[in-house]
Amino acid sequence: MRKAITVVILLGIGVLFMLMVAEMPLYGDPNAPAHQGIMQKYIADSARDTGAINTIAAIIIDYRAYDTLGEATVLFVAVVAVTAALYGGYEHA
Amino acid sequence: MPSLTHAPVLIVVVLLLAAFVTPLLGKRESAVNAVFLGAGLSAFALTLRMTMQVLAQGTLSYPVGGWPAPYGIVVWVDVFAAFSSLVIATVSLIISWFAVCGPREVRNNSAYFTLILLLTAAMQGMVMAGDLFNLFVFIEISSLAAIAIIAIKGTKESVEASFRYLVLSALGSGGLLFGIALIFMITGHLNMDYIRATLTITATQYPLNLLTAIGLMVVGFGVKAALFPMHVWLPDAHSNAPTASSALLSGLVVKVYIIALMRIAYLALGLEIFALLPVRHLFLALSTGALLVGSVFAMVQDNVKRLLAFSTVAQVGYIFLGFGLFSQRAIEGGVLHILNHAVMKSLLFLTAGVIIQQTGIKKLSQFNGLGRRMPLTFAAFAVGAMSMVGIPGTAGFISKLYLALGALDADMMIFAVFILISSLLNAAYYFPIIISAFFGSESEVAATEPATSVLAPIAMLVSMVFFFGLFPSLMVPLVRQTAHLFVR
Amino acid sequence: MHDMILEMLGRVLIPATQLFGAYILFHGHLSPGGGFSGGTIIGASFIFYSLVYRFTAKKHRLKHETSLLFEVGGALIYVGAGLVGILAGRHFLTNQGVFPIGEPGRLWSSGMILLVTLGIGAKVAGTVFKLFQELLEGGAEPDGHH
Amino acid sequence: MDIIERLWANIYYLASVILFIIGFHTMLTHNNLLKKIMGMNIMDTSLFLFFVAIGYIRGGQAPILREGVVQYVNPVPSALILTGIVISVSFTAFALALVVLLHRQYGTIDADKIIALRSKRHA
Repeated sequence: MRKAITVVILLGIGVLFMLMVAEMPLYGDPNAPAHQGIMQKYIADSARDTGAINTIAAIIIDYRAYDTLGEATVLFVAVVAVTAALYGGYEHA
Repeated sequence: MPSLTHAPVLIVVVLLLAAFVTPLLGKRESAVNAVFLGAGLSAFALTLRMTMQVLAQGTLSYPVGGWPAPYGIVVWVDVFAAFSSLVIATVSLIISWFAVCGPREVRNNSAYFTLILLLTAAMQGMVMAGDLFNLFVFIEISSLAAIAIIAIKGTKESVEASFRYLVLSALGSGGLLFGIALIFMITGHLNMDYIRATLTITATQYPLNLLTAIGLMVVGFGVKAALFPMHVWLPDAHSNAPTASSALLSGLVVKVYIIALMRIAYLALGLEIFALLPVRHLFLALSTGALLVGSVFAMVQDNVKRLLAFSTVAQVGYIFLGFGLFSQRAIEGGVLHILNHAVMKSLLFLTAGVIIQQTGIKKLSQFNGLGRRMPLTFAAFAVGAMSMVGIPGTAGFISKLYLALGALDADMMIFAVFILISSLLNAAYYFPIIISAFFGSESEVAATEPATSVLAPIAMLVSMVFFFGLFPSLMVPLVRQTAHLFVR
Repeated sequence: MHDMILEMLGRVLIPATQLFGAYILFHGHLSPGGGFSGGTIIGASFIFYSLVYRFTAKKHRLKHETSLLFEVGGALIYVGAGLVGILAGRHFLTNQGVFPIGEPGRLWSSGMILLVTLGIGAKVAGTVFKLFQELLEGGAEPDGHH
Repeated sequence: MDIIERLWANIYYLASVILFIIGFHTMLTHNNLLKKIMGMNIMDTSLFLFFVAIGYIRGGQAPILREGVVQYVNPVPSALILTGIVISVSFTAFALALVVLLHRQYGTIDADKIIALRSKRHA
């Protein structure tokens, strides 16, 4: 019974997602909205603005460096959390 | 002074720096406590100053890294953000104070305080984020830290509850990230202002994508904010955590996700889209369910912390109800309830923690007569309970009044009735506790009042309950302007 | 326990892995890679080191404090680099105009990006190793270690 | 059939959506806690695939700036994914630590058995 309900729900989500995929902008289309927004400036200016020719590095550590600080913090949380959960803290160190 | 214009990031950075430094201090407890409280205090001072500035000058926008709006990350502090940030800073400071002075429940305070600092930093960053992905990063930090401060207690129940919380929270995060990906796909922007501007053009082209994105986000935030019926993880998680964690989780963490969701609604999607979709009606239906189910389940609990946790489910319903009714006064009530519930639920959890610590009793049925042994603690508990019920003169009354008036404004009398019913249910489970504690038969438990240093933060919260109940006008400018963000 | 083959392999592979990780770290702004990937590779070399010596010889054991220092040091470098921007009268985490950007394409270029990449590398290496260590030792019953 | 053609053109999106549902299903229905964690990872990975697929532009090269390249792919999703991966790693590590703890305390990693053990203790 529970299995049947799960299957029905998942099928429903699947059909919804499939219709959604059919509606999405086509894969690889240069005119898709995702490529019209902020991307052009990053490609054009990142070397001049940041001195990095790896655009991704320029984005993660310059344009969006605040995100990456958060990312480093997530790792820090994970370490503190794992240590705290397994030992109740750093005391064993 | 340069530092004041940098307040929006400095608040987060100060807390993060303290969190990074704390593990280095190791076992030097007084140093750890000093860093912990010092960071909380400075964050509070910065927040206060920033709120004044927002009230005087209007919205602050801070481009991190100096990159202007669509290219860099912008921290966007409007009145709602300033209000939320002030609530977080105030309540978390008092809870931190309790965590330092109160009974020790965690083997290692240094790791515990680090996690609390990280959690507070993430919440501050979340309510001020002006960028969709930046918001997501802070949500993840806070989710992980929130789970960790439950698991740190180390009992079987707390570990199991935190694992269940982790699984559901990860599901919510998945939904959120999917939603963000869909929105990026159809707009090409991450800055909320620019998303809104682009959506006015592309929304008609990709309606199903947008709809799914909104649905995924509502579910994602709903799981994290314990919106009925996605609240199943909350009672176990909140009732098995250490006292200070319970207060933080019920008082602040759950609400921060509501704030984030509402900020996405008016900043990133725009109120036009929000009004077009049946999201409001969904909120109304679910919050009514939360009000009734939370209250009814709270009535049948015998464990005091579980009762408080179920009551949180109901109170989350009040806040969603305010946004669902969507009239000026209803939103003011919902926003005020974020503050009031944070204060009174922290008060209740802290006093409950003190009672459990002093007597070893968790069961309500064994509370009779304890009130005469610990009059101060139980008086504080009674104040929190009265505020929950909505007795005039306490903070809880004000927000419920605004919500009820807002329901009338929106021509939905029925919800005013629901608020009344829920308040009566609250009375039905809070008053018997107090009555039996003070007037019940003599208890055989040898219970004494805790030390004054433990009672001090609790007294602070009690005074805040009365203060916001008697002088609600203090918060009015912030709350009214916040409501104007939604209803123009 | 001492495993000859593992140890000989380790002698060759560990420095090679570390060198490769350092290369990825230092070229983060020039080629695919950066702090997270480079840090993970260096962290993997620490893990390999632990596996080779199997936690037996106490003198070979990397201390918990060491990985903690890596962690915190990396994070502090990041926040510090951000605060330099504020002290210079600009915004938090400003690169352009605060740090010397240099000529794009050279190794010593891109100012803050290189500095922060190194910080992240240290942090991630510390994290990866510490997570491994905690999960491995936490799995056994606490034997009153240290 | 237009819809089939569009689905075929968007096959990477479709694949990631299917992976998402598989992960979702694994996470909710499996009793083994480790399988739940695997489901979590499948779900996250599907989102990474989705993001990277959004960023692709036909004929585009990796966004390392150099002479003679006309079209680069969109670097933004790749940058975001890095964050996503790190978050996923952190969640997985913490979840594994909790499983270690649960195994130490209950002696099993089966969710049903844990619940049964817990209710027996309460009774």
